[in-house]
Amino acid sequence: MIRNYNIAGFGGQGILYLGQCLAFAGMLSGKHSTWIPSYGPEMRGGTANCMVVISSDLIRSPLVYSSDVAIILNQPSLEKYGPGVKTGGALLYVSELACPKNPLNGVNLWPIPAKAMAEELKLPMSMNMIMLGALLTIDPILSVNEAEEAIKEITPAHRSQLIEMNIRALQAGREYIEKENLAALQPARGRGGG
Amino acid sequence: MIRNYNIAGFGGQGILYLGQCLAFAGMLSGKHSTWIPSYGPEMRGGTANCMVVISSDLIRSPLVYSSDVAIILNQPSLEKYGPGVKTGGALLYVSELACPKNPLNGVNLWPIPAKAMAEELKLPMSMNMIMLGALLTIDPILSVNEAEEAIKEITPAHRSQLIEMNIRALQAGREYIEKENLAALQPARGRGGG
Amino acid sequence: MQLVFNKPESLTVNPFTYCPGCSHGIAHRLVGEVIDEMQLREKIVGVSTIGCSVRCWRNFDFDIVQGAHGRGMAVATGLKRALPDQVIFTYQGDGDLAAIGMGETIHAAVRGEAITVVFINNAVFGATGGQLAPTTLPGQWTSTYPKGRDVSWTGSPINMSEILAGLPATTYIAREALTTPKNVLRAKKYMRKAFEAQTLHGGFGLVELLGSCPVNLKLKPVEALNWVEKNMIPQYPLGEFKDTGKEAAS
Amino acid sequence: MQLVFNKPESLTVNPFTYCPGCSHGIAHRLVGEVIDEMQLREKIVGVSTIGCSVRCWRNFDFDIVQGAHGRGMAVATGLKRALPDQVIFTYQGDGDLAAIGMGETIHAAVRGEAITVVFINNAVFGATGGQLAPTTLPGQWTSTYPKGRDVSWTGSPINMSEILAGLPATTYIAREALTTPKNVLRAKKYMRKAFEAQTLHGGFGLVELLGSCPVNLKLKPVEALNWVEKNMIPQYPLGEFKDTGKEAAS
Amino acid sequence: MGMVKIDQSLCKGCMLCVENCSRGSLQMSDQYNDKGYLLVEFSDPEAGCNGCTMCAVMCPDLALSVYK
Amino acid sequence: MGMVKIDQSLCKGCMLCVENCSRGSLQMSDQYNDKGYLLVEFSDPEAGCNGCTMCAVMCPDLALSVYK
Amino acid sequence: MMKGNEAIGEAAIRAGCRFYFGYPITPQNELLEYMARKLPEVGGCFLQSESELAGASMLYGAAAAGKRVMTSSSSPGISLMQETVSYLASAELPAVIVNISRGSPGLGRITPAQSDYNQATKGGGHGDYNILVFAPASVQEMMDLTMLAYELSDQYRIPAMILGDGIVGQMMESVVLPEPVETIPEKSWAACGCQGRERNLVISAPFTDEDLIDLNRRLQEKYRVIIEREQRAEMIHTEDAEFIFVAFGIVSRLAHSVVDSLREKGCKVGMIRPQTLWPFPDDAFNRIPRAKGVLVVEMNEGQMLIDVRLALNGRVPVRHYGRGGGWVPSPDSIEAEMLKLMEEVEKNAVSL
Amino acid sequence: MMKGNEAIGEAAIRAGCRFYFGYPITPQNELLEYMARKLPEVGGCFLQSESELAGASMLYGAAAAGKRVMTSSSSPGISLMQETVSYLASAELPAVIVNISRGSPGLGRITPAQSDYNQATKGGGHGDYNILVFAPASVQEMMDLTMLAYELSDQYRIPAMILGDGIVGQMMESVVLPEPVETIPEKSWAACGCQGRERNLVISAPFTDEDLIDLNRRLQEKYRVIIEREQRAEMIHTEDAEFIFVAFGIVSRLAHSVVDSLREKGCKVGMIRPQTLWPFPDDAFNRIPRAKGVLVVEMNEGQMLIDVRLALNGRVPVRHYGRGGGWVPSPDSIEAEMLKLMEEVEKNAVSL
Ligand SMILES: Cc1ncc(C[n+]2csc(CCOP(=O)(O)OP(=O)(O)O)c2C)c(N)n1
Ligand SMILES: Cc1ncc(C[n+]2csc(CCOP(=O)(O)OP(=O)(O)O)c2C)c(N)n1
Ligand code: SF4
Ligand code: SF4
Ligand code: SF4
Ligand code: SF4
Ligand code: SF4
Ligand code: SF4
Ligand SMILES: [Mg+2]
Ligand SMILES: [Mg+2]
Repeated sequence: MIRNYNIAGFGGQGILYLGQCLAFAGMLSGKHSTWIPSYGPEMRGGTANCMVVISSDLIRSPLVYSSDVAIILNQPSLEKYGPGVKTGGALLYVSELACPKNPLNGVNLWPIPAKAMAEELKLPMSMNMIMLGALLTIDPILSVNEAEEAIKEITPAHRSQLIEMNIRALQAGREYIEKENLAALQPARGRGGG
Repeated sequence: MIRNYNIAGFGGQGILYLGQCLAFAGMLSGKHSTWIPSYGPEMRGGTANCMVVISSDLIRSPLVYSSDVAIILNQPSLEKYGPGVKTGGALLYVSELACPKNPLNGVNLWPIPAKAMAEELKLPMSMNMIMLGALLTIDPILSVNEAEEAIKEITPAHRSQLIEMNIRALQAGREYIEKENLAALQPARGRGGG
Repeated sequence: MQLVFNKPESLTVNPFTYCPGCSHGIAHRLVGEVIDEMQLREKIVGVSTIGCSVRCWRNFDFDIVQGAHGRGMAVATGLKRALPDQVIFTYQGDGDLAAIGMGETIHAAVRGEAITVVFINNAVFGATGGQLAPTTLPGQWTSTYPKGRDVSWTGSPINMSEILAGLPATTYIAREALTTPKNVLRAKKYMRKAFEAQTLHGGFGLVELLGSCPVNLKLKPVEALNWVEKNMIPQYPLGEFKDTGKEAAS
Repeated sequence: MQLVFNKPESLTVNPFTYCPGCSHGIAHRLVGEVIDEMQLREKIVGVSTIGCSVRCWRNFDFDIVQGAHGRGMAVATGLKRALPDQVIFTYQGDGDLAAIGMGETIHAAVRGEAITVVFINNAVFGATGGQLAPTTLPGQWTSTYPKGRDVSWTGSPINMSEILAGLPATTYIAREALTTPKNVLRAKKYMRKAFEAQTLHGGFGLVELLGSCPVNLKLKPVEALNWVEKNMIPQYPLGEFKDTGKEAAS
Repeated sequence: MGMVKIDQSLCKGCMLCVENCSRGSLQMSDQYNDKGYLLVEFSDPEAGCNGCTMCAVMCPDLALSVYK
Repeated sequence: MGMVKIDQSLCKGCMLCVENCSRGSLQMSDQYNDKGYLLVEFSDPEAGCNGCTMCAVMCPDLALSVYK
Repeated sequence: MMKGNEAIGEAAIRAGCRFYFGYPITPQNELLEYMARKLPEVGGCFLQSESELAGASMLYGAAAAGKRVMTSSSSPGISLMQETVSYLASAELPAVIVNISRGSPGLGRITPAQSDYNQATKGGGHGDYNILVFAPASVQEMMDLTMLAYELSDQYRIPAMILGDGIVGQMMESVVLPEPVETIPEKSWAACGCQGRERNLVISAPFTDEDLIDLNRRLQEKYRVIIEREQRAEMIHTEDAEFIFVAFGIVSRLAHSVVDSLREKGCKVGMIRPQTLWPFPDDAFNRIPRAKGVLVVEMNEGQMLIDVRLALNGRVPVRHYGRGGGWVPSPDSIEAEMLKLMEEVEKNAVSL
Repeated sequence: MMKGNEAIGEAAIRAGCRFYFGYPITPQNELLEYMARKLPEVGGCFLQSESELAGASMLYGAAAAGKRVMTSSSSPGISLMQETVSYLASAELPAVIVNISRGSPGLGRITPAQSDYNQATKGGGHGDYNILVFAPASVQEMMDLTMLAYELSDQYRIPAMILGDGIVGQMMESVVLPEPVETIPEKSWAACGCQGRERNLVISAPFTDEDLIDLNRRLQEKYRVIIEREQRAEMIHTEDAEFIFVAFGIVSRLAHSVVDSLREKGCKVGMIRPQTLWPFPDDAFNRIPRAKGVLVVEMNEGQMLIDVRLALNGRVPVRHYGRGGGWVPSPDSIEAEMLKLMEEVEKNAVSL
């Protein structure tokens, strides 16, 4: 089992945190995982992205060249990372902020109205966790529980309020997929070891 | 024709200048010549020395390993450079300031009372030029005239007084050897190309 | 209706790449305006130094030389000695000018190099993510002293303008804050005088601009400027510290 | 008869390798005497820096660390932070402390490092043969400005003691000249206070000693000291510039 | 009477212009630009803008041109 | 009554001691040491030396020991 | 899970390092900031220096006092330290220096690169000296090689460098934390006050010409011992490999994935992964009995290539695949380069 | 007659250099002081900088203005310049840097040495860059190669280094003065005020990642051209030589005297004397048809040795004779080493 993820959006959307939760959850589930930011002068706004790999075997490359899954939180990122999703892979995107403009053949598209959902939760900064909750429901190589543990692990204890909010958003993402009764993702086909 | 010289004494005795006059004179006579100081923190007193090579052919090594001629202005230098004179070579030294303590076989010894001579000339700083005058009389591969030209060349014009004094001392060295009617030096035998 | 405010000629059309609310943008514009007004665009060479503003050559529309971190004034010295008839200025942050570049800064000022220095003091290393600068305030949070600057461990903030004004060969030294329109307009006046120290008096002119780095202060831009007003100005008093040109004239 | 003057314990038997009449010898002896009197020999670490005195470890009979040119105060900072209970001092020339080492000097003083600095100002780079130092006097001959220092080209001499005294975190700063027995004895008193700034007050202490480099002044030793009296002291006034220890005590 | 034009591609929504307009002629909009910044807008219902340029003086991104 | 001993191997003939002795108890000799330095000598015919140590205070080469 | 840069910091603390001096520069600030947070907690000293020069000299001072010390920077900052590195080597001071290097030359960019290999291994500073150079390829190795760096640095009194890049520095991976070092070896040579003993001197300026030549002789003897004993490399399928990658750091992981995929396709490929760059694992190149071709892959324009060619001395054809300035090879392109080499070698074999 | 250090200064002035910035250090002060005396006479600028770092950056500034410039130092000071050298290379600025190197590492001593070969030729600074490196062996060459350094430095927009040692720097020898350069090539890229043209940028920090990789590609292409065209070496009796010395700078003169004396004894020896160290004269090593053994003699612990081994790639046995730290080989000892090599090779030949 191996999953390569590209996660991308604007700076400030919690992209790196999303990736870290995912990678930590991978580790907590007993798998190998790596996380790497596209470090750069992101602090200046603009785009942010990171790469995550989760695998039952030792991970060779932490760099993701073509992804099994892309999680996209804005339009420029969709244009950049959409084409890199493997045939059979999944593209999750915030449907209010991004929309595929070109055909992406053989890729499973998962538009998620995370913006509206976040507003509904009154947690405008929680789109990232909604997307994560959705992801782990679509492709349950990890459980949402493990993601909750990961959130607790990486959030400083004195920010326990944040933990609770993040978990709520995570659940909202899970529920959205479950409620809509959307089919589970077919694991990506493509080169495994990449 | 090649001559390797070691010239040594105390800092302040004009050792480097002596060597430069010699090297310049060599050049003015149409030969090749090199000069090299033992650069170091000499300015702190202590010893000063330089190496000169004069040759009718291109000079390979400007470093003198064993010398055809050593010109010595103090006792420590005699002890250091005396043993390096080749068999058949010449060792000129200021007889009031240095005296060979160990046998120097096969070396022609030229004690020169340069200190007394300098005092007599009322030019206490001129031992170096006296030694040069003596040298060029003993081993006339260059003429004392060429040395005079060299002195004029390397002494700044505004110090013409110095030029004149140096030439007087040079002449005194020449006269000493001539007056004493000392035999001309046998050219050093030994490895030529060293 | 008439256009009463627009981009200066001496700036390119490239957008600034600074964070929202960053004072570098205002400072850049002032440089452009002063160079426009003094008609120096074709005879100026700017020295870009290392900090968030390292790629200011994207925005300044004139000749630029970008040198190593902290060596801005040495690069400017080389340029000015080579081009005595041109106008040379450096654009430097507090890390560049006062941390790694302290030696070059003091020595250029000691020599009284005929250069102009635009010095952006934002009390932090912006480019590298908010570490302690020599100008960081006591108690101020930085990523390398997350408990706040403890002056008994790291020393007190350095007031560069005061130190430089104390050196005999400097000509013009002033400090202003980019916090309010009034201050910004005064900053422009001072900046012009810092250039005139060079063009009229052949001397060393420096204008220190207190600005904000909202990202590393972890404040909204408006709050960040309030913070500068409230906290930086008491440590770094505003005004002209030296103006020997004036003295010479009067 | 009783021996009333002899070599201090803190010096080795090795002779000094300085030129005849060089002030480094006197300064070394004073260091030895002060360390003897304060009984610091076994708890001191000296930092030898680069200049004629680089091999002062031949003469100082205690632990010595020799660092790179100009970095004396940074080396001392590392030592002091590592050994807060020991006494750390640097011995630095004007080239080392004020030319290449300017940045380290200012920053160590800004931090108020608890170290002591023995600063030998002989107005020249001695070790390399008489080039311009930051402290060279206007008009003074040097091998790099054989027509004399032209302040319009190279700037004016730097008065380090005054600059350092102006920084908030320094504790003790004084200047004396090694020109007469009286001055030498006063220099020793100041040096002791510079050490006490560290040992009693945990602060930064510096004593600047005006000395002569007869060889590079091209003067006889006696004349060279007269030159220091006549020319250096007007530029570098003697006295104690700062003594916050005293203030704290009183 | 003044008027301010906003270059939406340059504005980063820092609010410095809004803060420094004494006439209340600038507000935050609910529009984002391509880079994800919330944009400011010139809405001057009471025609208070006098073209004083204070907003532009404080704008760090040269997003404003002022007409008078 | 004082007395000064000179370590001839250390003296460099700089004359600073001579210059600073108010009693005229030190003079240059005409002796050179091994390093070629002209040496100073303690000759105190009028026994003026009072052991004040001023000579030693100025000697840059620790060549003098003073007795009193 | 931990970031690579932080893993170095944690390992340093576990190795007993209590003194960190350094100046910010991307992409290694996480290390600096980790030390800033953690050292005070263990009674250590974190001091942000005014420059890399000052930081390196503070390191020099604290190392001279006998402490375990660290500084870190990235390419331009490391260049500024070269004089002091030469001093550290000549004063025989143990110290650990981290270079999370970046796209160069000049200011460059913070993209990953391996372009400081020559500087690290051949002496960027002046003189004939060497320092230990370690090349971690994972966050775990960031820790393990840092621990080793302290041990060997002390043992041989030689500075050591951890040479990484932004990818290994910024990535997170899970790690097994090494046991803290209990006792740090006594340093009888340290300059810390001479109570109860002869004085100690930590110097870089011998008194006589002969002393300096002797120092060099002693250094070279030490280096010979280190070269003999301390070479480290991971050998991957080298017993039967006909075509061999040589790669270090992050690139070795990309190449490893290509080894896997080519092996799957039945190609007899393998890899030598140097973990020490100095001493370079020359011996490893004597243990590739079936090698017909070697492909050096690095994120530079051919620096380790030199050492590989020297190790092989013409015995096996060597090709290079790499670029400088922040370029990262993709596994696909690495595979393509290897296939090209294979083809070339087979063709030549036929034509011979 | 002139001192080597002064000859460099005179040549620089004749090449049109009018800007010198530098900081004193032995054994190159004669150059600094020569420029101090002479530049004002020709309307040039001599400025003693507060440090080597500042001096190198002043050089950078004046070079960016399009002027012919010089700085000089000796080993530790050159180490301090490594960051800026990398900047010069990346900004593609012509500039001449002189290293009259000394016994190292650390502060070392002012004795002659060739221990900065690696630093000069393999990039002491960070990143994949090269600079031209010239190795004069006589005072005449101090002049001639300095003239050439300015020419090529301008032509290729690449920094150049004159690498000497205290012996060639301090010795006097007679010289033929080269003709002053009349016209210096226009520098359309210089930053000197943009009147009448588009603005010029002299920068070391490309805007995008791709720009930096492109810069590296461009630099490497330039380097390839230089390697092809600008190798220089003197070949001494190499046509028929069986045993060949390789030596540069002052050592080559000592070795040359040994060539003479061994030839007198009937031994077929010769010498390759690299005049450019970068580009290294690889081609010369293809023109030694009868070589059975090569002896590299250098005043270091084996630095040029690497380039010789790479050039020969195992074709001919290579031995090294050298030490660091200010050691100078005597002609006798060089001869003895060569005789040892000859014997060794002949013995092996028999045993094969
Ligand atoms: C030699 C070197 N050291 C460190 C850095 C990393 N660095 C880049 S900018 C900077 C400091 C920036 O602070 P400042 O000058 O205050 O500018 P700001 O970003 O705050 O405007 C540092 C340390 C570098 N590029 N080069
Ligand atoms: C990096 C470096 N640059 C230059 C030098 C050469 N150098 C040695 S000492 C010195 C200056 C000495 O002057 P100062 O500090 O005043 O000491 P003094 O000899 O006058 O006592 C210089 C430039 C060096 N050793 N290292
Ligand atoms: S980090 Fe700070 S200084 Fe840099 S661009 Fe952002 S706000 Fe401005
Ligand atoms: S050169 Fe000057 S400072 Fe150095 S030892 Fe001689 S007199 Fe003293
Ligand atoms: S010009 Fe003046 S009044 Fe008009 S919007 Fe701007 S600040 Fe407000
Ligand atoms: S000040 Fe400029 S960038 Fe900021 S919100 Fe107003 S227009 Fe936009
Ligand atoms: S002790 Fe005093 S009186 Fe005696 S010689 Fe010395 S200075 Fe003169
Ligand atoms: S002061 Fe000392 S060194 Fe100088 S002459 Fe007197 S005894 Fe000799
Ligand atoms: Mg700043
Ligand atoms: Mg001095």
